[in-house]
Amino acid sequence: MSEKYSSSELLICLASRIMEDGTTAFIGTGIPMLAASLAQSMHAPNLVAVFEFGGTGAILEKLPLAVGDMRTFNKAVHASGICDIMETSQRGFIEYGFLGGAQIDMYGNLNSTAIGDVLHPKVRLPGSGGGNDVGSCCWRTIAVMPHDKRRFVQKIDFVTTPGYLTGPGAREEAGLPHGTGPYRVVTSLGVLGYDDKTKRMKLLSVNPGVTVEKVVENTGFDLLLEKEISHNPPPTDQELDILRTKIDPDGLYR
Amino acid sequence: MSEKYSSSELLICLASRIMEDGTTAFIGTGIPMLAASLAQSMHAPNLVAVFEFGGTGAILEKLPLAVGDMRTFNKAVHASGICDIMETSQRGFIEYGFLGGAQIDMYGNLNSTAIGDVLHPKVRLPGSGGGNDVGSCCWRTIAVMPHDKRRFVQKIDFVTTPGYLTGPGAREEAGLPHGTGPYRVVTSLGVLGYDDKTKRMKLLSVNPGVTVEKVVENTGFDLLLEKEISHNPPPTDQELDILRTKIDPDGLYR
Amino acid sequence: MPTKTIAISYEGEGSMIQRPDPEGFRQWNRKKNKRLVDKLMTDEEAIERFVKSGDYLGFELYGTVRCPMTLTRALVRSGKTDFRVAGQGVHELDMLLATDRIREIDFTYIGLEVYGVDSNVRRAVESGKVKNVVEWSNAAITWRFKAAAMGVPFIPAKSMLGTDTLRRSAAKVIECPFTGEKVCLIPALVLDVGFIHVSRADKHGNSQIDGISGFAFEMSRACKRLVVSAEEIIETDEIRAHPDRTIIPYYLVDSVVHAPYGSWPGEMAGYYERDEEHYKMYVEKQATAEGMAGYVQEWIFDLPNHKALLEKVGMDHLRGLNIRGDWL
Amino acid sequence: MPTKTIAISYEGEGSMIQRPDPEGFRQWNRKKNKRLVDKLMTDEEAIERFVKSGDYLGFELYGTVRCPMTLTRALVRSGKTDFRVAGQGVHELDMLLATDRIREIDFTYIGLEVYGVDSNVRRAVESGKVKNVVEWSNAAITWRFKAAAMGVPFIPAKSMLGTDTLRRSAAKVIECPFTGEKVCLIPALVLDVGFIHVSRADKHGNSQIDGISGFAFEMSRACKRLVVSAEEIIETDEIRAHPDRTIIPYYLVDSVVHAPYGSWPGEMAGYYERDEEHYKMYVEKQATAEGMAGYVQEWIFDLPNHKALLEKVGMDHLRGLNIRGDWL
Repeated sequence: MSEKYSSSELLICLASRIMEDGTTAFIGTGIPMLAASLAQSMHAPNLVAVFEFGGTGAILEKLPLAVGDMRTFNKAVHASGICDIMETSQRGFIEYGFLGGAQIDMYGNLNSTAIGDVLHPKVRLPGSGGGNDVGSCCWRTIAVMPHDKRRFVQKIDFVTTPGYLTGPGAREEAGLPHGTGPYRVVTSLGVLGYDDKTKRMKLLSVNPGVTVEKVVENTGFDLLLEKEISHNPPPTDQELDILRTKIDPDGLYR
Repeated sequence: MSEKYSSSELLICLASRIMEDGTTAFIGTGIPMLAASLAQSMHAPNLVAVFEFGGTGAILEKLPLAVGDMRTFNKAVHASGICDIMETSQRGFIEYGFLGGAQIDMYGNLNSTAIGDVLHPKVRLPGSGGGNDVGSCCWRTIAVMPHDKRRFVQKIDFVTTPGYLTGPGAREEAGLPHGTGPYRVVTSLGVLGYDDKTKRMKLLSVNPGVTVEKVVENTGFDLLLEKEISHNPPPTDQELDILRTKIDPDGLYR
Repeated sequence: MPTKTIAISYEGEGSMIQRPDPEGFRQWNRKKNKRLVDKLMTDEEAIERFVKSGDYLGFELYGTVRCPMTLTRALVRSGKTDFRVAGQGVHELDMLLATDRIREIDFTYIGLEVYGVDSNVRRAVESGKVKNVVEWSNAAITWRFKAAAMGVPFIPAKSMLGTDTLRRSAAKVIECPFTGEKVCLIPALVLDVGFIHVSRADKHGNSQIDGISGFAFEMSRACKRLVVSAEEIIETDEIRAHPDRTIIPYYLVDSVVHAPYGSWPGEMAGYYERDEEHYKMYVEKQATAEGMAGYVQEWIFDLPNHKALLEKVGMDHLRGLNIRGDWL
Repeated sequence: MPTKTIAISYEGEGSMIQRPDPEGFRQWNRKKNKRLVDKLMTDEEAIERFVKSGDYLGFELYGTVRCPMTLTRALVRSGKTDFRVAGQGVHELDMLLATDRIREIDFTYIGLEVYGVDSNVRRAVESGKVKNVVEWSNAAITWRFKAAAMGVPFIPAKSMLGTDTLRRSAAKVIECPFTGEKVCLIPALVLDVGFIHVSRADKHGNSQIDGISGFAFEMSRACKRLVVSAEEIIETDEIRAHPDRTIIPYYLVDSVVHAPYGSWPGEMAGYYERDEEHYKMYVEKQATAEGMAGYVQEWIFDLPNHKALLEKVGMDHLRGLNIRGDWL
């Protein structure tokens, strides 16, 4: 490849930079695992990785390939089960939750269930999995996904996982825990957040070589813009070195 | 002592004879523990002893002194916790449950909470403990207690543990699991059961040297009588030998 | 006292594929054998005796992780069909979907994790071969087992609220009579047959699991019939020496199948890693109906039993997956 | 959709000594430290820093079995008072009742098991020194912890129904919206401070328990502050070598106290049996207020700390209770 880094590597670095040290993160398969692992090696050595099927506080020496595989509780402080983890999240112990999906709307609601009518789907997607639970009970959720008009849409076909639902107050009205909700969207074009008042998605920063216009063009809904939109620094040599030599030596995400 | 056996030894033998082989029994402290242990040595080698705080299928080599002590899971097949045991009972897995109390009425309701007004008790008793749970969810409960007018009363001061409550259909109406309820009362004077139709207590058999009249005199409510009231055989030499040499060598219940 | 009421503020429109029936479950459990009897049998015998067409089935853990794959292959071979399943699944459900054995799904996640969308579930659901799909979250489906395990008709939760997942589920929302907050009531789910692969079991069914326990504790207590497969069969004395390691007591278990490498091509913590080479090949095959049909033919129908599978895979190859030095 | 309702068919008249507040508990848990920090301290320091008068307290397991007696004695010594407690207890609550530290009790069982009625609870309750008593069953109080541990305001149960225990509790009965059956709703209970004695812990609070786990799993997850005492302090590497043995993860724990023989005069599975000689002496003393006062003076107030207690009891005597050959 021509660039100095791959699009996956960029997403991993952007996601990893968001996580604070000394907090807990509910980790799904794929990019979030690498992001958490990178954060641990960089600025967040005390980031506690929590995996759906029971692993807490694992030392991520090898890249887990499944949310329940043995690497998710490698040298962990606790290996329990899905109820303990989901209830720990329901009790308010988990700060960050990672999410993905085929579609997202301006309130951060996600669809990973079906394209078209769910009863006669054009495409049957994998379903909620733990997504809905993460989106319901983690304090701050981070969505990671490619950025285009097919994915960033005005109306998603199915609300699998709750974002801010229909807007301000909607989560609380539905009975979801107070103070929870979408926090960031890390995409192939930039990093987005949410407006405090309207709970609508807002562009915060763009990726190297990406213009604000390009982000707007590739978003299927009216996107809010931060007053000063910053530029995300590309992956540093240190980040890339750790990623390629330590976290993903087999280059699954190169 | 003059007799060939003590009153406790008689109660233990009578209780042990009731339990069928290949069933499960929820065991409390004291006499039920010895009764279960004796049953295992006599006619019920496959009787599974279940203890409130997590012991299942223990081999009762030494007499447990507490429902949670290490003897309750000695060589057990499973050592879990109180929720697992109580939920296993709630799921319908436990056949027999042993109960005691300071007062019992004609429907087998038991009081182990207070004598007098519970808000200003004359005597504050130990409380429900697991008693209410055993009386709610075990299929057949067996009460073991001394027999006199102070204990067998028309109206108990407090319904700690449910018997048949106010009579036929009352347990089901209250929401308790169908088909559960009091089965036997083993006393210092005899063994009592319950009338299928009225759910009222009924004398089934008397202990050695005890007359039906004596039982009636010592019962504070109108006691039903089985058509043919049998005589409980005294503890056999084999029962006494196992009790004294194997189960209770220290003679705590001599 | 005067009867107060609380509001049912929402009811999912999904159908209840398996109704909660605590009283019926209690009656069933009362009749289960409480004696310590030898339950060792082959995978074929276990399926023959304890599974019938139309049953509601569940598998634990899932797909590529401590998954009862040996039992799954025997199930497919048996020809039994028209199953209803709790669809937290990956590789195991693929085998049943590809052979058209599933009619209804309580759906949580069916996919290939890092390898993306599952073509089998796409073909089976988009074609309408699967007649009924009801949506749940992973926590919700596990809480359904937990409610059944507790012997109650439901448990409350703070998941699924406000979403289409809730709309397409069979859950209900009420206002908590203590706090006034809205809670989602998750109905109990009792399986006709559950399949769990464990690290070690004795012949009576007492089972131990190393590492995370997934939802084995809850699901094992939410089955009318439970078939356990184990990497190792151990003496009951070993169980009694460490009763706090038992996660599934014998009285829950109907059948014990000795299946070393019983999770292959998935992993087994403490024993072996997943067969990534085989799995990558599988991911390509499953992309097309033809490829998948060929895979099922080669890896299930052309093999009479687990022994034949181990021979086909090859002990040298399997040993190459071992993470435990002294393992086979 | 039109709002349906379900009936609240009964409400206990007992007061809610500690209100269920899942949202408040979530906020609290969010702020708890998630870093691995050294939490080792003395029993005095643990009580000083984490307990205040008026707190709602809980102890696990109970009385004579894996009971945090060292922490209990330090609590009595501290002079802090006006506590509210969950009254599944024996020896530990006796110490607090005898020294008039308890104002309200969610009462399940306070007695001496095979030795019968507890004179301390009789004196404290019959005299009115304990101002408020609310009744529960053992399962109900544990389910209250479980509901809190699950992060929900209640869980349903089939206990207490139809009895005065229910009438004098703060539970409610509703008709199940799925099955129509009546179920008892058990409200969540979050402790201000929980005390648990464990077999082994590391300095961060990761804890292991041998044998039955009583209600340690549930209660440890239902505390705002948790003080753990342990027979042995082990390296975190040992915890990480067997993560499936951890029952209490560090982030739940605020304080770790090294207390060998910390359950004395109670037993500790895998370490030592209960001190029957001392306990029989105690049973006689507690029969009278004078006898009890003398016992508390001699065994708590006259001793500055745990070390002094061990010296008074005598290591030879303690070793005589050992069931583990290599133990101290």
